[in-house]
Amino acid sequence: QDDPVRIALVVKALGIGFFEAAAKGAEEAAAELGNVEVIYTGPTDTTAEGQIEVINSLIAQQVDAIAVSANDTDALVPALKKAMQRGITVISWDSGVATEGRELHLNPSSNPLIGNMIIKLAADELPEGGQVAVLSATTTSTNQNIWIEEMTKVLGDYNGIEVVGTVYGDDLADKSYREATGLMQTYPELDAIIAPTSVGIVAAARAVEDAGKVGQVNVTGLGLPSEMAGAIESGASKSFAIWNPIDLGYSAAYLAYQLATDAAEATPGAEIPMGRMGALTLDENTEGAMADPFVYDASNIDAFKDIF
Amino acid sequence: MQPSIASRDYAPQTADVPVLALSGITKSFPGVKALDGVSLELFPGQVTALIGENGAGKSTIVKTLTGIYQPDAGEIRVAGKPVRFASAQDAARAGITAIHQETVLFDELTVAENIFIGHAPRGRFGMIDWAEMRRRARDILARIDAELDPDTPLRDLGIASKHLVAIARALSVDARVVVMDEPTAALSHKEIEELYELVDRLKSEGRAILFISHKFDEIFRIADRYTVFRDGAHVGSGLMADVDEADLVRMMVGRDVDQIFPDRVKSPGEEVLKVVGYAHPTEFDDIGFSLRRGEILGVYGLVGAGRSEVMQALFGITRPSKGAVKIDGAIKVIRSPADAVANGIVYVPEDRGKQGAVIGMPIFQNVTLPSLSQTSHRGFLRLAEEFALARRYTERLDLRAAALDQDVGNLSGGNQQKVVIAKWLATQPKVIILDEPTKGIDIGSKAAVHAFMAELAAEGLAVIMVSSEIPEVLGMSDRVIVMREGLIAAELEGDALTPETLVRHAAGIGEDRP
Amino acid sequence: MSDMTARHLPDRLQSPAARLLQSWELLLLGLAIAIFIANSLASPYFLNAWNLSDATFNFTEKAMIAFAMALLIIAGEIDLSVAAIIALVSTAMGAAAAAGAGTPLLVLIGLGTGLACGAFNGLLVTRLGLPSIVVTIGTMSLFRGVSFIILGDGAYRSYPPEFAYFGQGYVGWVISFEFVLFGLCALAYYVLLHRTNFGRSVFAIGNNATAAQFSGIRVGRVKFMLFLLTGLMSGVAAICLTSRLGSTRPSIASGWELEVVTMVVLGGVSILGGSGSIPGVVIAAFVMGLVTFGLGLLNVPGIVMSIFIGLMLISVIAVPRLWRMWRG
Amino acid sequence: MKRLLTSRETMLSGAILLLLALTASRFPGFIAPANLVAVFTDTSPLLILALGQTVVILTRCIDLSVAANLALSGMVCAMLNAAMPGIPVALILALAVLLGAVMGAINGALVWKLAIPPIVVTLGTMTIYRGIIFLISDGAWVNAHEMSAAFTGLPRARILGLPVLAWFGIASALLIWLMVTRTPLGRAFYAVGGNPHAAVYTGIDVGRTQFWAFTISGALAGLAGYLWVARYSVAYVDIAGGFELEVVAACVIGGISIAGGAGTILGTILGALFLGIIKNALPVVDVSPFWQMAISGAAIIIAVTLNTRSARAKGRIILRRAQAAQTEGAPA
Ligand SMILES: Nc1ncnc2c1ncn2[C@@H]1O[C@H](COP(=O)(O)OP(=O)(O)OP(=O)(O)O)[C@@H](O)[C@H]1O
Ligand SMILES: Nc1ncnc2c1ncn2[C@@H]1O[C@H](COP(=O)(O)OP(=O)(O)OP(=O)(O)O)[C@@H](O)[C@H]1O
Ligand SMILES: [Mg+2]
Ligand SMILES: [Mg+2]
Repeated sequence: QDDPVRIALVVKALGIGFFEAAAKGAEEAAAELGNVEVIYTGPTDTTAEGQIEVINSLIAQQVDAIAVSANDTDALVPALKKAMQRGITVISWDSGVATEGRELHLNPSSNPLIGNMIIKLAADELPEGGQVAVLSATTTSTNQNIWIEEMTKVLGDYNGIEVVGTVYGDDLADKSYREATGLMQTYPELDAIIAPTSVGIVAAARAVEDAGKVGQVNVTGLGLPSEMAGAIESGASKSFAIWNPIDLGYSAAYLAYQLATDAAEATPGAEIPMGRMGALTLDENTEGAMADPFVYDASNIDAFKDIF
Repeated sequence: MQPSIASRDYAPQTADVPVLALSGITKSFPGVKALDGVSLELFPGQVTALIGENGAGKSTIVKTLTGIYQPDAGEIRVAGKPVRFASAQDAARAGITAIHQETVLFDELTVAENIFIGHAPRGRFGMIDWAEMRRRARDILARIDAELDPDTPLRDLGIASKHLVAIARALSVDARVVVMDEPTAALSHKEIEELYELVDRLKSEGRAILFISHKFDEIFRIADRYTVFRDGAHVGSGLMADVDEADLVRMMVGRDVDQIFPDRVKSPGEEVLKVVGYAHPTEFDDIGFSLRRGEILGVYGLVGAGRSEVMQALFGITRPSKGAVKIDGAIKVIRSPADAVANGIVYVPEDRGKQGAVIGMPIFQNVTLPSLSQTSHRGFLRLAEEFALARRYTERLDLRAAALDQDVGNLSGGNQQKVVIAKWLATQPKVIILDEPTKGIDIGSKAAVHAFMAELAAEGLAVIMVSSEIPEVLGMSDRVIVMREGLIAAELEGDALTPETLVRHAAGIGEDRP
Repeated sequence: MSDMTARHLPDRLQSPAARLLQSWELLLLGLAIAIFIANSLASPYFLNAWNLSDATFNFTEKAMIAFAMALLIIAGEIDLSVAAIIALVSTAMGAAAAAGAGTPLLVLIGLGTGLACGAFNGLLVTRLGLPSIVVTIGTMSLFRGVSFIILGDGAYRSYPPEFAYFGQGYVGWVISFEFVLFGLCALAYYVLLHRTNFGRSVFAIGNNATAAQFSGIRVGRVKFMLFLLTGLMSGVAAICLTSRLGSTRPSIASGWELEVVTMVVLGGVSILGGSGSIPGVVIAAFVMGLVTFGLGLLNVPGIVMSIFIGLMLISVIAVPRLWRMWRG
Repeated sequence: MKRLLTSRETMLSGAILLLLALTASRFPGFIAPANLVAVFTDTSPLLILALGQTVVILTRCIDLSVAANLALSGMVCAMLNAAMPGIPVALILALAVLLGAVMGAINGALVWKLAIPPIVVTLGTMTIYRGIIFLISDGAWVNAHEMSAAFTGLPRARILGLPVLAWFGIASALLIWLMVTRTPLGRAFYAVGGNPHAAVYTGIDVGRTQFWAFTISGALAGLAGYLWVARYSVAYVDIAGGFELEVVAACVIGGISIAGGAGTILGTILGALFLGIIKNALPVVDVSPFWQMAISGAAIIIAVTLNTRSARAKGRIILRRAQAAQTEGAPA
């Protein structure tokens, strides 16, 4: 038997439920492909410097492919370029890096779709219109920034919805909580908080419960069923969306394998198979979207909360 | 609750059985044997004076019998029973209390707390009873006639008041043995008289008192017995009635006093330093004097008279608010010690450990520290030159050390002092200021320092010597300035230089002990 | 010993060679070699010139700051704002680059900003007499805070192509520019600390600042210079790091201050001041680099590596003391 | 009277009132009682840690491991609750305090018995304690739905209109204040930090006193660990990352001298409130969150400058006229 194909799944930080689920998906892909070893790794805090150290040690181990969800669009580029020079396949997934730092980028969903989805979830509960605010992750997270941008573009489609402010919880539970509390004070008429981050949405739901504003302020955005089950139950959140991180990890690993084994090439317009998830079509930026986000609410949360 | 001091009476005990007896006590520090098999006995209702030169080991025995140091060998007996003190609190529980030579006080705490820390009165749940503590503090302060508010933070007090607090602290324990290590050093005349009364009162209550002082008038005034230490050894003890001052001095020093100072030919040269109208907002005022080449100027005063402060201002440590310094006739501005050294003024400080030697650095680096520009080349060190320079001056001072790269911290006090002096001589200064140059150094080194001072003066260096020891001042100086409370009280020369005049001007009183 | 009555004082009790044999640095070197051997046994990828070269990036920038920090700590002060200085310097350079500045100008701006930050710390400590640990906890928030004010959620990424050389360039074969710079800095700081008058006064101040002042050393001035040097080296590190990352965000280099201090203390510099050496810090840098790289090759998470570093930090001081207590 | 007016505490209270007034002028709702309660509640974990840190700093030490201690205690509580939801919360709370105290005691023992400088000890244990969280949790988060309602409910339950979290803050402050002012150990903290040399003369064991300071700091960190995890209903490796310096900053702003032996518990409370109010006010007034860091940095520098200025020694008083002038100023 040949040496296994070693695929490194580099995440923003170890220990985040979302990424743990993605790792499960990657293992699933590995099992399906056979003779694939998945190295699940990442820094312990969400810094670019930490990811670079991890990437350097992966280069040294001469892994076959690196699939990274980046803490910083630009800062990883030099390290990833070096990896590609040493013959390593590099793709980004979830949170992307600049085009020159990777062969392709796998978006969990299309950015316009997500941008539309998060505002729609809020608007659907507000037929009369109302005030919404955004609680994001760090000021530097690539994907959050893009989604908020996309959301702003389609804002006109939702009558009477006004985005009153954007704050940053830095993906820290305590800071997100405090920012959410601040939002409710600053805007007493606030109707919804949109948190397109799994840490922020949980903290915001907590803050709403503690402020006794369940029913008045609806928390929505992107979150994990396992972490949001409580908030749905209490009513702090009516619904939220997420793509399946297991599918995402599965697809990332599958794509990395295709490129590493030269079974496919990442060129604009290419269609690269990703097993049970179908195929990824690359646009002119060699980016592609995996699937539509899926909406969770009281009707289906119990089926998913123990899965991811 | 502990009864306050007057409530218990020890008088019934017979006076010839010691209440506290130490025997064969030995205590060594790295490089020094501070105590070598000494013994000491204290009797109820009597004052025992402990006499000895600086560094004789007096404070060390005090720390041993109050549980701060544990002796290497020897035995302590309280009322005949052998005891071991693991901490100061053990000793206090055995009824031994002390006014230590160093101020053992806490600036951030109040007067009342400073008196009671470690044995504060407790109320409910073992909590400190502040009201009771204040009340008792007020009582004790009243007993020693100290007009202090128990709630004043200690940092707001002057040195004399702090000393009263230290005395009050010692009295806050119901003690059968009260130790006083140079208690009068920082007190004024009136306060000293009050202390004497207090000692008499304690005596009459049957307490045993150990009284340490360098002042013979005090010792003859209040002591019943004496014990003399020399170089960490016990050299004699007995009843005060059986000895006179000369006997005690002989025991202390081991030879006749007037022999220890070198003979000097006085031949002052031209004026090198002139100080005019030096003043500081809180420390000193109107200081003026001049100094000539080859001269030794003594500066005498009681502790706290402000001598060190004037000298440190001359050396650029503190900045005077008024006044001028002329060196060789030209006005110089001295803003830092570096300026002073550049202008040929150097200062051997009183506090050797903190300000003199850089402990932790080798001898040769200490010596060359202010002279690096001489031994280095364009800012780069040249070790060979450094060793040569250091050797030149340390050998001249007869430094006793194992090697030049030894840490100065391992040297004895006297040898550390030599390193500091060597450091300054290496800069080839014009004026050298020595602040208490023989404080706490042994007799051999002391004589060497004196001889050396004479030698320096003979070579044309101008010397200022700050000293609290009258024999030293008289034996070494050509001229003496006496300071009192930050002012110059007198400038004395020739026949006017007698112990009586010095003391009179220093204390600001008309008459001295008969 | 002090009772010896020799009139001629020998220079040294022990030859320099004997002293070296008992030194901390040698012990640390032994540790470094042991880790090196352990790494080469544990991972087949370790003994590879390119990999080792890559590994040096894990410590070169921090070590450059550590050299200046070592002097500062030896002098009895500390600077916790170094990582924040990196952020501010990087932001200043980013802004200049965005305005079209060329590489030489960027370097000047970087060094200048570093010096200015160091001067600010130095003035607060030496002029106002404030404790450096508190001052630099304050400036640590202040400097990075200014960087956040300027950049907000943005990033600077338009650096000129030549600028990439500092963090990504190679002088020859596997020898990176950063590594060469690290070596030169090590040499320069070795000479400065151990071979010059200035270095001597740093030791004197750290052992006893009062006595040093009483010996005619301009204590305030020396300390101020040390803060300047630390600021300057943070500037140098910021240039390298920014060049290596190719972009600037305000969160750059967060948490580095404690890693730098750890490196210095591991190198045998007494946190209480007065002793330490540059070779010690150099070896400590290698030790930390080797440990993190070696464990990284085994895909051990960074936080587990930090347990090793924390244990080393305590045990290098504790073990000798325990040993002495146990024997005596 | 004059002393009261110029004291650090009065100045700091003035600064806090000014801050509140400024905030209220932009956003009146901020000083509504309910919101002030919320602000105080939010500040309580910082306050609890700062109280412990105060005790440590008073003894001339520093504890950089408090945040890591908090995180580890919190994680243990959360994992325990997730694994065995039946364990009563009171028991978990006691365990958190105990665990924190043990971690503090380890710091203290290293300082006391091996005389390792406190900053080195706690720099080391800070990384070690954090690392242990990763080892025991495998890096995984413990989330709200894994915790029992009792576990997450305690800090937010209200007694007399105040959340229990705030009560814990108040109780800790009272307890530490009582200890520091009314017990021999508390006074020993001042003695040891103010003049360690002299402390020996009064029979105080310097090392042992420092050991207790670390243990108390650790116990409070453990308590804060449970409260934090329960309040935010989440536990992971990085919670309260970098919080140790904020805690030190609160002490410093409150006038606790980093050189030891000086400062009051009231000062610490005000220092923590000052930082807490800034943190809570910035999001509601229209100051960009990006200013927050710079503002708290500037506040630290200004506070320490003022504190050090007022504490600066003015030189000895030898001259009679200077002495007279001084006794006039001080109350007799
Ligand atoms: N902690 C210490 N470490 C090292 N040496 C010490 C220590 N304490 C005292 N010594 C040394 O022990 C000797 C005796 O000192 P001690 O303080 O007992 O003298 P003393 O008789 O009280 O002098 P003085 O009259 O100046 O107070 C001196 O040589 C001193 O330097
Ligand atoms: N106000 C004070 N508070 C605390 N300690 C003091 C104070 N004044 C003096 N001391 C300490 O007491 C000791 C002796 O004091 P001082 O320096 O005044 O003695 P001195 O040098 O003999 O007097 P002079 O000022 O005449 O030189 C020194 O160690 C000094 O630090
Ligand atoms: Mg003495
Ligand atoms: Mg003096």
